[in-house]
Amino acid sequence: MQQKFTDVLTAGLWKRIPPFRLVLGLCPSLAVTMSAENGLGMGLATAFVVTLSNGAISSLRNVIPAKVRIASYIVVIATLVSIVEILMKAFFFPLSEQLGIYIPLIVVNCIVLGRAEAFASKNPPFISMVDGFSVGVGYAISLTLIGSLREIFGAGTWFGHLVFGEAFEPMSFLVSAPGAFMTIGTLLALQNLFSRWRGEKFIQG
Amino acid sequence: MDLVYLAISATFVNNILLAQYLGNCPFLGVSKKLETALGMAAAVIFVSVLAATFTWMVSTYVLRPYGLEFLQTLTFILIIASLVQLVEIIMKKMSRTLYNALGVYLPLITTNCAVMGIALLIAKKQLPFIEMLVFACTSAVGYGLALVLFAGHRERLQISAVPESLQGTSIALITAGIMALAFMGFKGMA
Amino acid sequence: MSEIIRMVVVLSVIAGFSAAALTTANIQLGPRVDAQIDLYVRGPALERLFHKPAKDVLGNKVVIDVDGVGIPVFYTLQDKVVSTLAIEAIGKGGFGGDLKLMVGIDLIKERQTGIEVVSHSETPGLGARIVEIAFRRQWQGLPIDTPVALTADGGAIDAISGASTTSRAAVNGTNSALDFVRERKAEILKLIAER
Amino acid sequence: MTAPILLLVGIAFVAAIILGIAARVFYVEEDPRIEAVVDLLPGANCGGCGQAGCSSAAEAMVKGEIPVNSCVVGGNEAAEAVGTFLGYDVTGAEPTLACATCEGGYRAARKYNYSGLQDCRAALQLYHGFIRCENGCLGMGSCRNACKFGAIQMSSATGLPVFDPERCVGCGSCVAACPKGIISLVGEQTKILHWNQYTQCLSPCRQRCPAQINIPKYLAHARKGEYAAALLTVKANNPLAIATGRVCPELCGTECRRQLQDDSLAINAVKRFLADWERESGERLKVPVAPDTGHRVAIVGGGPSGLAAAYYLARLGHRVEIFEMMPKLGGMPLYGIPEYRLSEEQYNWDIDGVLELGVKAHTGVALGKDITIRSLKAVGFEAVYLAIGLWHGRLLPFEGKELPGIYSGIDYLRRFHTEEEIITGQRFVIIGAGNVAMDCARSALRAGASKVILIFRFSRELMEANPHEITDAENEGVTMRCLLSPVRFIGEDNQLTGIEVEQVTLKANPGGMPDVTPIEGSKEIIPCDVVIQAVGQAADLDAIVEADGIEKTRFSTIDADEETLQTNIPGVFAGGDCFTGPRLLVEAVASGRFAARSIHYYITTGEIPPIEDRQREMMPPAMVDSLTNVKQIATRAVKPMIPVQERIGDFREVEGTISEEQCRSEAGRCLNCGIYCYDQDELPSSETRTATSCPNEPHIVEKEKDTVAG
Repeated sequence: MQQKFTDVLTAGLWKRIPPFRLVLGLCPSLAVTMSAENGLGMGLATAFVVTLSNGAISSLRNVIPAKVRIASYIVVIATLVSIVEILMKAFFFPLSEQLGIYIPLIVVNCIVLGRAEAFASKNPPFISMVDGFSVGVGYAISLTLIGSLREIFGAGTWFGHLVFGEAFEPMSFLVSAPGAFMTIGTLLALQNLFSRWRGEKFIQG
Repeated sequence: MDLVYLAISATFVNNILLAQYLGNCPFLGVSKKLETALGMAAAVIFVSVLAATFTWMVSTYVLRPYGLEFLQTLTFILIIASLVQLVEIIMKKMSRTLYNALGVYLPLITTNCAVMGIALLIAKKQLPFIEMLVFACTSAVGYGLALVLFAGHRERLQISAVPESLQGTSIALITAGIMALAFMGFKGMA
Repeated sequence: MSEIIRMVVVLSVIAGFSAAALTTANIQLGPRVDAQIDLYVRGPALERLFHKPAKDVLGNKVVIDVDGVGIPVFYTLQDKVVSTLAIEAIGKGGFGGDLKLMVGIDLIKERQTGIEVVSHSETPGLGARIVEIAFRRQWQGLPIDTPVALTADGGAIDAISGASTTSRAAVNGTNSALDFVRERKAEILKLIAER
Repeated sequence: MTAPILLLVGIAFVAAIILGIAARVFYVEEDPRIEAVVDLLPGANCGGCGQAGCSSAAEAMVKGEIPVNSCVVGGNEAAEAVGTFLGYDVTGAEPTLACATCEGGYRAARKYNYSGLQDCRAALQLYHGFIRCENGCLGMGSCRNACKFGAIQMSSATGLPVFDPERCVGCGSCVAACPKGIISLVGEQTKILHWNQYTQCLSPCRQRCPAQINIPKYLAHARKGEYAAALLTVKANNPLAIATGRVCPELCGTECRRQLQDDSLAINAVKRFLADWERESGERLKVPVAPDTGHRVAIVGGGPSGLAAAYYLARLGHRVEIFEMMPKLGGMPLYGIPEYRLSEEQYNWDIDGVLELGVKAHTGVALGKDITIRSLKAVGFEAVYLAIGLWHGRLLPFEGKELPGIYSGIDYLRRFHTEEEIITGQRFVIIGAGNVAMDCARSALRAGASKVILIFRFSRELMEANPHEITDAENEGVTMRCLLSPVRFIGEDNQLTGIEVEQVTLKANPGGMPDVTPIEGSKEIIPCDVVIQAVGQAADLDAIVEADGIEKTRFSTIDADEETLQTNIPGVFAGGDCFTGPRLLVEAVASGRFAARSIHYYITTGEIPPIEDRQREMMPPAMVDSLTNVKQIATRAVKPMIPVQERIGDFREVEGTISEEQCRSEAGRCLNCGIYCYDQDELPSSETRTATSCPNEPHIVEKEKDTVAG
């Protein structure tokens, strides 16, 4: 049990860290990572949803008939997402404006549904929540990383603070759409390189 | 004239995939072959219009008049999911050819953020009916366009000498970035 | 058949619970959300229009109902007389969608005090230049009884180069606000007086 | 509070009801395995796998179009679950592994130098690749790059892909990546069901062998001392290795490229060594058998064709029963081939090999008399294979034909293996010059005849028997008299005393046998007391035609479709001599496996798919006319033979088996040919002369581990 707990907890942080190991949830990774702050906010919102939805779905897993499995999961997830939406609006309004429709779109983020299906529907609530938490936090870390890179090099700031001083001419294409694709592409390549260097058998292609 | 602006804006300038980043998971998934990309594009257009119409109706005639906008996310996803599943079931039975060409992509669309995104954008912009139809259709066409163009690139990529670590999703994303760069050029049309 | 019934029941129950949870959340947090929207969305625009801190102005708000849509109107009082109004207006036909504007009107001088952009989704570098002061300054001091228009249409406003669509949307928004004030002035003042 | 709840409950309620009803009304029947796999997949429908959602991904996985680890959501857990499910599937699917057919590699001739993109698919765009051979591997490693499991390495020695069976999961991504289509997924079933195609790399010997044995491969194993693997390669196409190892006329050898400069390989001698190696070890090699499918097949005729069909059908998991009219299984090789060529004791090893797979045999049951096709079908056999052979020896309709002492060749030979009395005599005349005639002549000598004369109405060159049979017969004392035509049989007191013959001349007849013209006044009488006529065989089909309505040809053979062997009655197949007319043992074996293929498809799917690009004739590019850079090595694999003087009066096997050392050196002469290529001496032969093509065949790997290593 202890072993499994640690395994599950750490899995999301490296073994299946989205969106790199688990190439899922790319849309928000691309869309909202203009800055480290946005990335972190989005990541935490997703982490919140995935943790609670894993818990809820795991508790309900024996009640829900197979035919309406996905539909029920979607309803549960959508509810949680709506709550997050309201919470963000009430307490972090500027952030919620920045993230815009990507907050409600957490509903269709494959990570949430994916973890619900792959893990929560087969495991008891507590461990499912641990799994959701782990993957969610992993996702938040990734998004913050992507956001940081794009913000530092694309705008010369990090969480709004100047990094390079005034003289730095930021590569502003990084904060727009093309930069998003390229940053993640490059990070993915680095991760592949690392996996290859470590000699892992399964390489995500 | 406004409708033309709206159409151009939705298809090119604010391309739902390359500028709004919606629907990327299937974008990377089904763009490996031109054939699948075409099927997916057609399915997205079909479902987007259908889903947008239904969600628009619910949003305009139920949610907004009764002040239930906070239920928007929940109702939209529920409607889209059921609608897609229904269409799939019917299509599978009615026409196997149509199902193979189009229907197999339907489940993929349930969780496609592009479809949901279009519905949400329409609700946010509070477009009237005709504009809604044009917007939904042209956004989806923009998605299809990007998908098909990208599939062409990836077919070519398959036989290119790509460094080992960059192979697969990695190079695909970077290529998509370059395409997005090209689509940025459309912004000059504003 | 029993399978279908079970499906229906489970899905309905889950949906019911979800709706209940959401409604509760909405009732509890709704007012706070509204306050946040005023503070962050309209606040900056009001600050600039009224030259006062946002929290001083946000309280001075009345909502006028027009065809089922509530239009918020902010005001300042000078010696207990309503001096300036800020009306939220929708500038239809922007390139990336409608613009949300705040139109300032000095009731004493019967002049416009300027427009502020609350939110827009225009193209950066083109339509987005609508937020630049050089463009918006053109409104200051315009009369409130004649509609504004672009120079191309024989008016006084120079359009942003390369973004006449956006400019025209701003003009349209202004005109709708002016019409609104002209038609509803009595109603507005009455509501303010009631507070 | 109530309004939103009512709204959502309403939507959910309506949606669930519509979906529930629609799912029932519009229900579509599907492969149950697909649904099972869908359940194993996460069902997020994200599209990350490149398929259109989870159900089409499941369908593609079941069909083997995409690897089981395609699901990015499920990750390795889902991959393992699906893999386990599909791998050990109850409906009979079996794991398959990737395998390339090309033998070319570095030795393959090039059309031009290519220095473009290092990818096979790119290289193929330029004049269809730089390798001259259409079927040749380009060696750029697109398959290696496509493999997600690191199971493919490009061999630095040969330039060909090498598959690691431990890592290969049979996902098929390499198959999809290879633009030449030379990689395929091979499992035990596919090997049995496969027939040569023009798109394959086939050495000339492999093209010529009726049973399509992978000769270079078994020779490659043999020269490395991997006899188990070598023999299993033979058995993949021919279960009667002992019998063919002794009596096969080696058609393969006639195409061997070695004979362009020295002797063709003694391929059959190697095969005989391998077969005897197994028999002498006393322990039969295990062959993989598919799980029981429950399908029942009846085979009528326990000869080579029936045995081969039974063997392969049993290996495909079907329940097979053989019905044999003679008291023992074995057919013509048992009753028609004398002991000194193929002893019954030896042949039984082959027959037991078939029976040990669980095949049931009923002997002494004749079709048309004891059973009919209808009765077989009535007791639950889904398919019937008729391999009844040609048991009716033709007799010449001359004057005196009713005299005692005149027998057909089959009639004569059969008696050595039945309870019937053996025909004896002092002076024998044998009519005919086929293998049966030689067998009769040599048997007669052994059975005590003092004088055996063989008469033949054509010239010596036209004798049909295997050349070494003719020389052996002459060495043993058979008198050959060619250009003699029988006229009538002469008898006294109802006792044969001689045969009148006359000399003939031949006139060449383009496109057929020569015309025969008798020479006036050349008649003579050859005194004899037994005449054996080996002038042809036929099947006695009247009973079957009458009972079941099977159609026959004007040659009195069973009429069946060439491509499927199916007769006019669905589910009834015919093959072997009764379909083709008298042919070689190895051809009967081949038709047995071909019938097994048709029957397998017939009983499992209901239809028999045609073989695409089926190789029917020798492929012209394979017919090279000279060898370069090949050292001359004469064959040393001469079979030991017992001296002529010891043979007479003794039915011991005349030919012996070569030694292990001879076997390995003979196998070492193999040039490991492909369509164009062959091993040249300047190449590091120790490297290229290995069975590199596909070590990825499951049972071989297994065997090498536990048999060969020991």
